[in-house]
Amino acid sequence: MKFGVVIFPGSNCDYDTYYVLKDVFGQETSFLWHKEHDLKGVDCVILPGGFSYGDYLRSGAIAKFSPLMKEVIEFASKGGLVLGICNGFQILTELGLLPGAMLRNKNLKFLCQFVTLRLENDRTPFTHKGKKGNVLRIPIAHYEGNYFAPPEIIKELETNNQVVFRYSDAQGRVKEEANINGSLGSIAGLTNRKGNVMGMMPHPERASEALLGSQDGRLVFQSIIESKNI
Amino acid sequence: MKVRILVSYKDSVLDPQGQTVKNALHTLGYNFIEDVRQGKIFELDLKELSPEEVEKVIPEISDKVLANPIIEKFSWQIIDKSQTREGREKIST
Amino acid sequence: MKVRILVSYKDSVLDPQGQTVKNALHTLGYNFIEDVRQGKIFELDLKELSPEEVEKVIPEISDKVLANPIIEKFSWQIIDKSQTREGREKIST
Amino acid sequence: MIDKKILEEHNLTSEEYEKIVELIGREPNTTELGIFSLMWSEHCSYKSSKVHLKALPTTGKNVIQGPGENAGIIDIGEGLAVVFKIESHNHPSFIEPFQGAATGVGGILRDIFTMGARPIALLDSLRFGPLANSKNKAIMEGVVSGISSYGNAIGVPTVGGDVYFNGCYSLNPLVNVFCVGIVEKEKIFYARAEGEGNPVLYVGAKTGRDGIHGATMASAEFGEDLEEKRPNVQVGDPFMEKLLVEACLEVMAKKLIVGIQDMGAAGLTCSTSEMAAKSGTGIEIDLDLVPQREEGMTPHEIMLSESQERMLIVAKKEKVKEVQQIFAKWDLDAVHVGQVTKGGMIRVKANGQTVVDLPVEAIIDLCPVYERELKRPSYLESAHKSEPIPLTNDYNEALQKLLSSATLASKEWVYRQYDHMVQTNTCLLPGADASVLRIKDKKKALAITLDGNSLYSYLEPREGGKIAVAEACRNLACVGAKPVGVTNCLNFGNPEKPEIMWQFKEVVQGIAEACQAFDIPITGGNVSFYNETEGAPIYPTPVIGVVGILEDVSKAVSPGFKQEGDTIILIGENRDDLGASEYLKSVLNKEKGLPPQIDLEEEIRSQEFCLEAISLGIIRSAHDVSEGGLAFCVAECCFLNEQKFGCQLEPRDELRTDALLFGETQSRIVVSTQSQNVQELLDLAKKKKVKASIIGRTGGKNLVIRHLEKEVVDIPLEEVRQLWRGTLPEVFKIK
Ligand SMILES: Nc1ncnc2c1ncn2[C@@H]1O[C@H](COP(=O)(O)OP(=O)(O)O)[C@@H](O)[C@H]1O
Ligand SMILES: [Mg+2]
Repeated sequence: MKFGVVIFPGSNCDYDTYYVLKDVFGQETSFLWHKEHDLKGVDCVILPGGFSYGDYLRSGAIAKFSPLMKEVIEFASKGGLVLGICNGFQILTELGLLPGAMLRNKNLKFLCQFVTLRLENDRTPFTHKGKKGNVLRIPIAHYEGNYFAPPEIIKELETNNQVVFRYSDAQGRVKEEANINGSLGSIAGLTNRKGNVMGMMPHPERASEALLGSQDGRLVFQSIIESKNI
Repeated sequence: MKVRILVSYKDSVLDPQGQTVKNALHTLGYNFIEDVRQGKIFELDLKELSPEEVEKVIPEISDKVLANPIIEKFSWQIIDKSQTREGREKIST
Repeated sequence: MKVRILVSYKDSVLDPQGQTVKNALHTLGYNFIEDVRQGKIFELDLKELSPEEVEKVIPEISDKVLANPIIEKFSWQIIDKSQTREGREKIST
Repeated sequence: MIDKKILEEHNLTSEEYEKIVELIGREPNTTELGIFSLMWSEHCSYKSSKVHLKALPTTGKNVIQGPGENAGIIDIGEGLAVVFKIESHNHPSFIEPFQGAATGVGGILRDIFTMGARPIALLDSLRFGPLANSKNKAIMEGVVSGISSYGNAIGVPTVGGDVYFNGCYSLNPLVNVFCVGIVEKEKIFYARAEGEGNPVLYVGAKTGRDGIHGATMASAEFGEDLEEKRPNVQVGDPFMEKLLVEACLEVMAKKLIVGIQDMGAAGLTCSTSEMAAKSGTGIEIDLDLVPQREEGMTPHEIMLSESQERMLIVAKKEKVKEVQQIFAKWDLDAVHVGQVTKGGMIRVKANGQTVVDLPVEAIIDLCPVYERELKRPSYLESAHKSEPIPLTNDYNEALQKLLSSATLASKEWVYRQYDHMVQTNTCLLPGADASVLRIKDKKKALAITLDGNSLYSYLEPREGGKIAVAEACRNLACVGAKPVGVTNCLNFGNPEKPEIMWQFKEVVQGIAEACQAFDIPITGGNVSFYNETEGAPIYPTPVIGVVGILEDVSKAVSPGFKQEGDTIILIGENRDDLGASEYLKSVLNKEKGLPPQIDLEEEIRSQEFCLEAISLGIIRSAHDVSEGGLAFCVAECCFLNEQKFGCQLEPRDELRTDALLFGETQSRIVVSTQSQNVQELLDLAKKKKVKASIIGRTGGKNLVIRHLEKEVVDIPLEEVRQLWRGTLPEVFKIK
């Protein structure tokens, strides 16, 4: 599997993601500079976390105009795998590759902490190594992660089984107290209709090594790596 | 010329920032304030454009860049001094 | 009644947000835009107040709560329908 | 004509002015006077503190760079070095909490990456007035979000810090920010302007009328004229800084430049003259070429502007194009504004005219140095006078009060606003005694901590200085790390007052003594004087930052108990040390008494014991006893275990119960261990000549303490944990 990690000028989880793919999983991984038009023949594009353009306007609002995004849209439309993590998720919604938008966290503060998530859909290329109902412990770190979409879109997401992760308590119960940032439907991650584009607010690259306190994020990368078999 | 673009959440979207401001004002005793909505404002300095150009370009910029149409609405005005005075604009120093 | 308060950085203060937006607009080819300043806007719904009360209370609120007078300035206007039309306000949908 | 009033505005005395005239052989023009005003200000010149700072040990076999550069550097082996420094941003944070704190973060980051190092961690030491006052609350809220906005955006994790509350900080909050970076030894860069004819490049944000006289502001008390000083606050642009970090590290890694310096306090003035001074050269620049944000700026304004996110680079002559290409890739301009010259002069042109023509030496090296008057303050006598401390009969209540005092309550509300995990190196998250950061692909790790109890320093400055160092090192020992270098931020009142100067001298002596005992060098620091508003000074507040090395990252120990049924052992001795304690302060409302006296030999033995026990793998948790005493320490060990069990303690000391529970005797560490390791641990203690006593066992739903045959504390753990965790969120609840 060949991975490409996109670097925007303000990306700051680019190297973290690269390190996990390359050094922890031993995958062929390259950086993709946002100003270029070359996806270097990768099989999976990752839009990493960070503050792509400082995020002064809205997270991801300016990154969507980066030259490379043309190629990413085309790649996605042909079924290529695209994963957006945190700011990457925000960019995917701005690009229209995923529905909805992000509001500020309900407590109006940046939140950095481990959260628990319930895996809702184990039939995506990003999660097929897990089982529906699995509870994952993965950190979040964002200010604008409060997922919003109009009711009809939410309904569609549910009907099509596009919701992949929801914030839950440690037992996997989805409830308002566990919905840390106020997201509609407690949505923490979702795919597009076709299932080849996923966005998630939690950072799986921060939970892929025992030393960092959790390895639950490996599920996502392992699934992608083995996705050719599904 | 100067154009002012106002971007704010659609009425159907909750505005916790506005709520927080309202509560802060109530705590200070300004109870006659019934609601607060918070938004963003952009003041653009432009080369002189024709009215038609402005009509075209400002909504375009707003839709594409300044506002996210899923959650936000925008409105805009050309600012000229006389109107501003009418609007009872005051600059604190 | 409705009052709109605009809060933005004083002219001498760096406005990184406005700069970033300007750069983005230039990249997109909107080169006729010479400057962008970004600010905040608060729309207040109030109980009906006398003009004198408004004159007193709005600057007070702005100074105390909405703006930090050290780096920000504010301006305000009473919004009424007719003026808004005059101001060529447009709501996108 | 330069008159008294003008000198006053420039914070210069008439003697200082005469010296300037003598040094340059003529009267300075106003731009030049402005330059002297800044460079000879307390903030830039250390004119009052220099004589005392000499006492600090600054050398050692691993010191690559001691005080004097942008940051200190310590060799950590395997070709790597750690670069670190602490800075205060107190005055700006009072005036504009959000931007003041944010730009403080921006400034210290530049100090680190100008040395060629990638910043890997930030820590923040914060001091506020009581939160019952809404102004203090707003300051704290603004400061924390300011730090978070800058550090998070730029992608450097804020991994720790401390927060104390005291009335003395009400109109004088302290915001000290500590940054750590890592660099390969042969890639270290210095602020040098070498090579006659080498081009001087300006990069980063445009120059505006920001913070003109910021350094002079930090060198004067706040009085009635506060309002006028207000416009000196700048707005930070972390996105710009992120671009600068990446671009600067790239040109440094490619060895395209000779030297680099950030433009912080005193902006262009400071960067040009310091770079030239260090290389024995001169610099010539043309202000017409300097990118400007506003029209009509005078040379004076451009030279003194403190606009953020700017760097000055001396490039290799033949590499200018390449440097500019790299900056362009990051959407930045690198503007050629001047060159390095021979002969030690700073020469500035504007509109074709020479507006500054000064010898570098006069600006930097020949600045006056003062040995100010010292006087032991009179408050000490009454504060030390012993008076009976009333015994309480409800220790449950006393402990609950302590736990929910803002100083001791959980700081999760603060650190969860900070991205403390970005860069994926943080192995021990905030909440532990020290933060542990792995170094990717290496076995060893860094441990970092900050400390400084100003109540101790107020009541006995020398002891306070010693304890600050000792406690910071103890925090490192608790996670298993050995200290390798120290930086310090000394926050004091007005040095022109003999009492303040005495406090300063005493604290510095204490720090020096402790560093000598631990045999660790001080590689730099920062002095912040004039922390007074309308004549009321803060308590003397030394903040000590220590960096340590953990030889094997997999052995890091955290403070939380690990399993029910483990044995709890106290290292060190409980004594009757209630003076200057948090208990006296927050439960009995007294800030009095003598702080605990520290025996540095005993301290070192305790720490060495702890380190060895951790490397042998025979302890499961370790937490030092500090503010709040033994009872609070043990409560925290319970709170920090994820299974939420309690413990039962029965210490056997013949002591007043309040002193046993809440006294702050130094050199104590609470550890827990499995029963099969108890004997080995006790044997090791004997060998290391430290006192170790079994004081209890983990488990149960309650926190229970028996003393002198009585159950003195018995409370449901979950209840007090909620109290401890909930205190700050309750204060800042969105209503
Ligand atoms: N301002 C802050 N920023 C980040 N972390 C903080 C801050 N204040 C406290 N913490 C974290 O909370 C924990 C407890 O702090 P403190 O009580 O000062 O510890 P100690 O007394 O052991 O030094 C530490 O892990 C510290 O890093
Ligand atoms: Mg500690």
